[in-house]
Amino acid sequence: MSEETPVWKALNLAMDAEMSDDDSVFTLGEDVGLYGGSYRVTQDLYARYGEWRVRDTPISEGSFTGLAVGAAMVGMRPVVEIMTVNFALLALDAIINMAAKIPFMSGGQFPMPLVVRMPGGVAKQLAAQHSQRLEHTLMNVPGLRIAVPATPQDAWWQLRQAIRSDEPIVFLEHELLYFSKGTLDTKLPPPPMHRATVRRPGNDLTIISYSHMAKLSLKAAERLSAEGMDIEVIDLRSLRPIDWDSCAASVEKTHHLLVVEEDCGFAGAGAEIVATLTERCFHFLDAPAQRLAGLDMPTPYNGTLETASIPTTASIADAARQMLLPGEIS
Amino acid sequence: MSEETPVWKALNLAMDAEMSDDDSVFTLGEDVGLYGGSYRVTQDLYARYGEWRVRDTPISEGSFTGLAVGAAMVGMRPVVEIMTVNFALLALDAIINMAAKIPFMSGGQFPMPLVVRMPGGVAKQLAAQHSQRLEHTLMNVPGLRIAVPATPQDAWWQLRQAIRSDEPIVFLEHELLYFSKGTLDTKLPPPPMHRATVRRPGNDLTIISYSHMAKLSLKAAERLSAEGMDIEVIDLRSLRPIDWDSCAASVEKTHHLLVVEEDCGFAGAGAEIVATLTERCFHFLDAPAQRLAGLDMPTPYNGTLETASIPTTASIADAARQMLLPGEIS
Amino acid sequence: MKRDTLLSMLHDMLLARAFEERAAQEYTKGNIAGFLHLYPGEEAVAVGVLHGAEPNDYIVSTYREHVHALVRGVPAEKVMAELFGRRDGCSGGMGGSMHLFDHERRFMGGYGIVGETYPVAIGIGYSIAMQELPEAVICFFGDGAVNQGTFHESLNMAALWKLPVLFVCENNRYQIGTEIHRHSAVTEVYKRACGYRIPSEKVNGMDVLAVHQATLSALQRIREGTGPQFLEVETYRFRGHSMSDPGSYRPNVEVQAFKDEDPVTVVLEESIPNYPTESQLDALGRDNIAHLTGHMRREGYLEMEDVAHMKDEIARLVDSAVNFALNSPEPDMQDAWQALNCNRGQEVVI
Amino acid sequence: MKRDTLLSMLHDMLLARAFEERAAQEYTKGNIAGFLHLYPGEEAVAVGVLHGAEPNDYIVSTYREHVHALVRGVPAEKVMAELFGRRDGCSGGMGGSMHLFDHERRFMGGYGIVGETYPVAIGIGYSIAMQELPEAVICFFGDGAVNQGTFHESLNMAALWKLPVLFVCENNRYQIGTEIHRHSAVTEVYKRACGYRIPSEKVNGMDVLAVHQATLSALQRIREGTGPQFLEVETYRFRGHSMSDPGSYRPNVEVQAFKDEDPVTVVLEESIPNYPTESQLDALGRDNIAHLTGHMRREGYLEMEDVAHMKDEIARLVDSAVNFALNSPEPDMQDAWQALNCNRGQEVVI
Ligand SMILES: Cc1ncc(C[n+]2csc(CCOP(=O)(O)OP(=O)(O)O)c2C)c(N)n1
Ligand SMILES: Cc1ncc(C[n+]2csc(CCOP(=O)(O)OP(=O)(O)O)c2C)c(N)n1
Ligand SMILES: [Mg+2]
Ligand SMILES: [Mg+2]
Repeated sequence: MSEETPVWKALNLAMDAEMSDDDSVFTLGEDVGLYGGSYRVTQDLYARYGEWRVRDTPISEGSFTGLAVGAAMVGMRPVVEIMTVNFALLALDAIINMAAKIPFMSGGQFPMPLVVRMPGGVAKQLAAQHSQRLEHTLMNVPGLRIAVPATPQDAWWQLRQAIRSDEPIVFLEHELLYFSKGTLDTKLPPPPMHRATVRRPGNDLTIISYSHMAKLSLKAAERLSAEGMDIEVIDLRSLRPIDWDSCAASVEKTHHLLVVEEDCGFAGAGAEIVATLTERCFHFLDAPAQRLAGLDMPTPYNGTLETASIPTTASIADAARQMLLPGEIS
Repeated sequence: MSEETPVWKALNLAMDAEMSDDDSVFTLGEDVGLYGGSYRVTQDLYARYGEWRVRDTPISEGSFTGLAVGAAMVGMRPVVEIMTVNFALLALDAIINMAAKIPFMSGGQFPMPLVVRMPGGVAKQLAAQHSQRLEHTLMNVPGLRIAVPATPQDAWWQLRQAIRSDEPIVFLEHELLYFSKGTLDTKLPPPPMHRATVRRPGNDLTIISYSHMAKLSLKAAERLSAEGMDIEVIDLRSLRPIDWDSCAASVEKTHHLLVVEEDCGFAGAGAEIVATLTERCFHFLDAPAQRLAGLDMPTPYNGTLETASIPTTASIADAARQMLLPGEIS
Repeated sequence: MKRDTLLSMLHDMLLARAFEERAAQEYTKGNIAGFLHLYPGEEAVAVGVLHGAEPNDYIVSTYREHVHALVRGVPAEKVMAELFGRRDGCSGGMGGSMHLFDHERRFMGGYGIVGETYPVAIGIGYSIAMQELPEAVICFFGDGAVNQGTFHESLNMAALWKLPVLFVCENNRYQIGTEIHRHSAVTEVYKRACGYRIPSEKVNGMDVLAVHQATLSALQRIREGTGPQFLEVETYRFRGHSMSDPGSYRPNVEVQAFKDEDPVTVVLEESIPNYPTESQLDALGRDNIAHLTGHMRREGYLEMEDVAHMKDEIARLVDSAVNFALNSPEPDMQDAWQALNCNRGQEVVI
Repeated sequence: MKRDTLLSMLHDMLLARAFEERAAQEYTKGNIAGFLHLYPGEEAVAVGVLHGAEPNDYIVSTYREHVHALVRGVPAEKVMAELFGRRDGCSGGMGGSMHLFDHERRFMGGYGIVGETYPVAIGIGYSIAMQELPEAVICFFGDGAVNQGTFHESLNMAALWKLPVLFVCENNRYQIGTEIHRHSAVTEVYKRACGYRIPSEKVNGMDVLAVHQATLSALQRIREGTGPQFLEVETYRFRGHSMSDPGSYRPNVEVQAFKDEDPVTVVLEESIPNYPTESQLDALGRDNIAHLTGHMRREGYLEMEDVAHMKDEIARLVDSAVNFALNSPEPDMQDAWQALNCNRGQEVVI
């Protein structure tokens, strides 16, 4: 157990553990080998497992993701690293039309033990083409599962669970979280892979979020607690399936719901969360559920504008205040 | 004015009108030329305008869509036909990372007068890979606009408006509508391209839908009128932007909202519609807004299952009845 | 070429033709729906190639794959039932004509998005190479599919890592209505393998023996560990692209010229000169085989009667496949969820 | 080669080097953020190629495009301001280092997704060909980009329709940390054009004159209407892939060996033997040019002083570019919406 493990290291340890446990696990992607991975997740694995199990690829996202689909069909357990989610648009046919549909189209003959890891999110001035979010697209794909860990502990267990699962799973890692540290206790048993977690209990308002935004939401809740507002923060940990029961239980308790996402607001991940929970908890809600989301704009390069284009701790706090004390803040 | 124009013909006439008005309009895609287009939309244009303006392409969706982006940057007005929306997954980088972002990333230097037409939807036993829906993915892209005409009259005007616009527009055509006929009056002035339309006024419940499902919703509403239920049916005509004012006005009148979509329900187009209208009309709603959507399952080939996987006139009517007379039907 | 091999090739080609023509009829009757892409004219490709494959090789195919499945040994009744969308179809009625799968026979699916067969094939090849197994993958695709980006990406990786994949281009010169010289800057498809240093060869796809021979040599080289091989097989489809295509973009004379080279006819002719001599047959022991050759020598057309007999048998086989399909139940929604969650197992998800 | 041409090439190469080294410093200071891909070592490619282009040709580039923009004539201050994310940047601060655009100079953008330059380039080429204009498109990309599917798809279409595109591969032998022999089955990139029958040539990218000459010939053939041309330019980047890459996957001796062939040094040497004779200069009229050559002959090192002078000037230019950038305001949200809706005009949408 370590107090100070960064997320990248937790992922790296998880990869290592699974690769040493099971010879059919291999990983591939651009610079995952000799270079050790853009965000160090595959560091040292090349030396340890050799080039067949840690494969540096050409820049051919469509085909190397498809390669992993083919390998998974014959019993391998590939872990694809798409260098960043931005390049995943080139691999969507492999993910949506192949990985997610083959088990079904074959009448259940071919399981698909595939993991596709993608660093992503709005990081630091990477501009429009390198700040693409894809949650909404992937969520709408029946047959896929999506994990969105926010802590080293979740990164560790969810990656291991994903590799062991026989279903195709997209693993979304936030670039701003790789170097954030936290406790990793590899002895603790894992919760179910897609179970949501209450990061902070509270009675006045439920904030539902995930990944980097869950972290900011927690900070905002802590600030608000000084102002006497008691906010419950739920980290979804998974976007498909979503643990509706945990979410609904919270909303039924607090009667207020704020969904915080980095995704562009229009038709983003938050739309589904608000729609389902409003359908389900309509009579418990004292006020309309709200979304705080990224602007409907490609991400500007300029740093000030970039920051203004997605939720921040301050804007989350403001949105929560506005819901609890409407009209009282500017 | 013709009473009996099929949708494909209205599109064909619109293409012809724009091509003859403006030399910078050209179309390209697989078999749009000599063959005349899979759904006849480009019929006869090859003979009339020649191969440079009606270009048969290789099977290279990513690059010929990107080609159109480049051509649009230098003032052409390309109309891409992606043979069906299912193949658009291969062109999403061109649509999302290029067409939708270039005007913004260039600081506004390059308009993008591009239209990408895509036949799609669940047709007749085309199986999982050929029944992909992509509304949700495209809706989440800032910088794109999306038209979803359901009638020959809308097909005619919206396509002409799309070609004339300087913004990138995706034009979603439903395969089951091509041969459905209706009135085409080319003398009538066009409504704004993204304005929603009340297809049937009513006071008891608002159904919001689009494309083929708008047609089925209208049928269902007519059936229910015999049972004394007065349903308002709104055809969105556009998925980005959405004409919220028209939608909200209806919900504020009827106090009940049912959204009908063919898209898989989880994180589908309907999520955004329900989320926004619930946020906006919360205190007007007598009951939680409901979605009737496609199952969260790849489309089965078997015809009975295929039908069961998406809304039908009967299931729409049932859902509406259930909302107005809860518990009274099985 | 052994007589048995020849006869079984002949059998498969006749079955292929009969099956497909019957499928067309069943489509017209409404028993089959969706897109239906038929194979008449191209039989020599599937038969020549797949008769060269071992049982533990893998096959990856396209939406025009009924015949690949049949020749691979998927029972005609299971293929027909799949076209009918029935529960006993080889994909449980979930896949249909374009998505035939058979795990047992390593028939890894028909893919509907042009260009998907390459990555699936190299993925299987990767797994084989990683485990150093003596297996190979056969990857089918059309001339139009050659221009999809995955062709380029996958062939590069196959060559880079020496993956055991035989790429087989069924060059029927058309991408639906677009003739090859209008979709490809280089129309000799086998030359396009040169950008990856993959050994490649052009073969006459109307001649099943030539296809078979080329396949055997290519698979042999693959099993020696030299990496991928590429065959361009020149063929022709007699029908339209699919049942909804009238095919009016092709001049009638062109279609007729190719019909004159019908690979089924070709194999019928081939089977005469290659027929084993009496002494060869003697070595196998005299019985109905000798009777057959004796008759053949006497009458000069025995092989025709033989064929007629074979055709009758095949007609019965196809009939019973149709009956099987008609009698198979439709899958229900429970089956569909089961197929989707086939890989869930005991896993606790939430 | 004309002296002016040589001098201006020298100028651009020195500017390129100075600009990029300064950008690295500004990045370290925090004035530039995001990914920053620098060009030192590769100057001869941009300079040799772009000095061959006409003003009405179009340029399409990658994320490693500052120098392409500078050589194309985008003012250094506008490029630097863009790297700083300021309103006066050539993309209004919206694009940043990887997305430089200049409509006026037909600089059609830097693209961040590897492989996007091909389709943009053939699209512009298509428009030129359709209108039968005497223009060409220059499309830059790296050795790693060659394995992206769009390469294959776009080159096929370019060749099929004889589009006026010059494809220029900046082969620096690395795709970030992956050396070319580990990412490409065929490492001589120019050979990969053969699958499309596009004329192609390999050029020494450390020799600006060779690059320039090859470009002129290729553009000449393009303007004659023969369709696309392909140049593989062999070069090397001295720094890591981007500012966040230490580059430790390359042996030091390799980096040093290439530094010994620094294209900037090479052009300095080249500029001596190619220096015009006195009589040639006389024909142009005597002035500071003659003074320069006189001095050169007397001292034997004038060109070095000349260079020192040029360097001073460039240093001032780069300084003032930085000052310009620092003084330029940040864009506000209004500017951002304006950029996004630049193409809305008077259109009534709802
Ligand atoms: C990516 C993609 N684009 C377009 C289609 C539509 N389509 C189906 S088959 C076909 C032609 C394929 O031609 P070819 O590869 O020569 O195979 P053939 O049908 O001749 O056997 C096309 C364009 C598709 N299925 N997938
Ligand atoms: C589609 C895609 N995949 C991966 C990346 C990440 N990436 C950026 S540059 C690069 C290497 C490109 O190498 P090369 O084409 O040789 O150009 P160079 O950087 O050497 O100039 C990679 C992998 C990307 N930007 N786009
Ligand atoms: Mg073909
Ligand atoms: Mg490189």
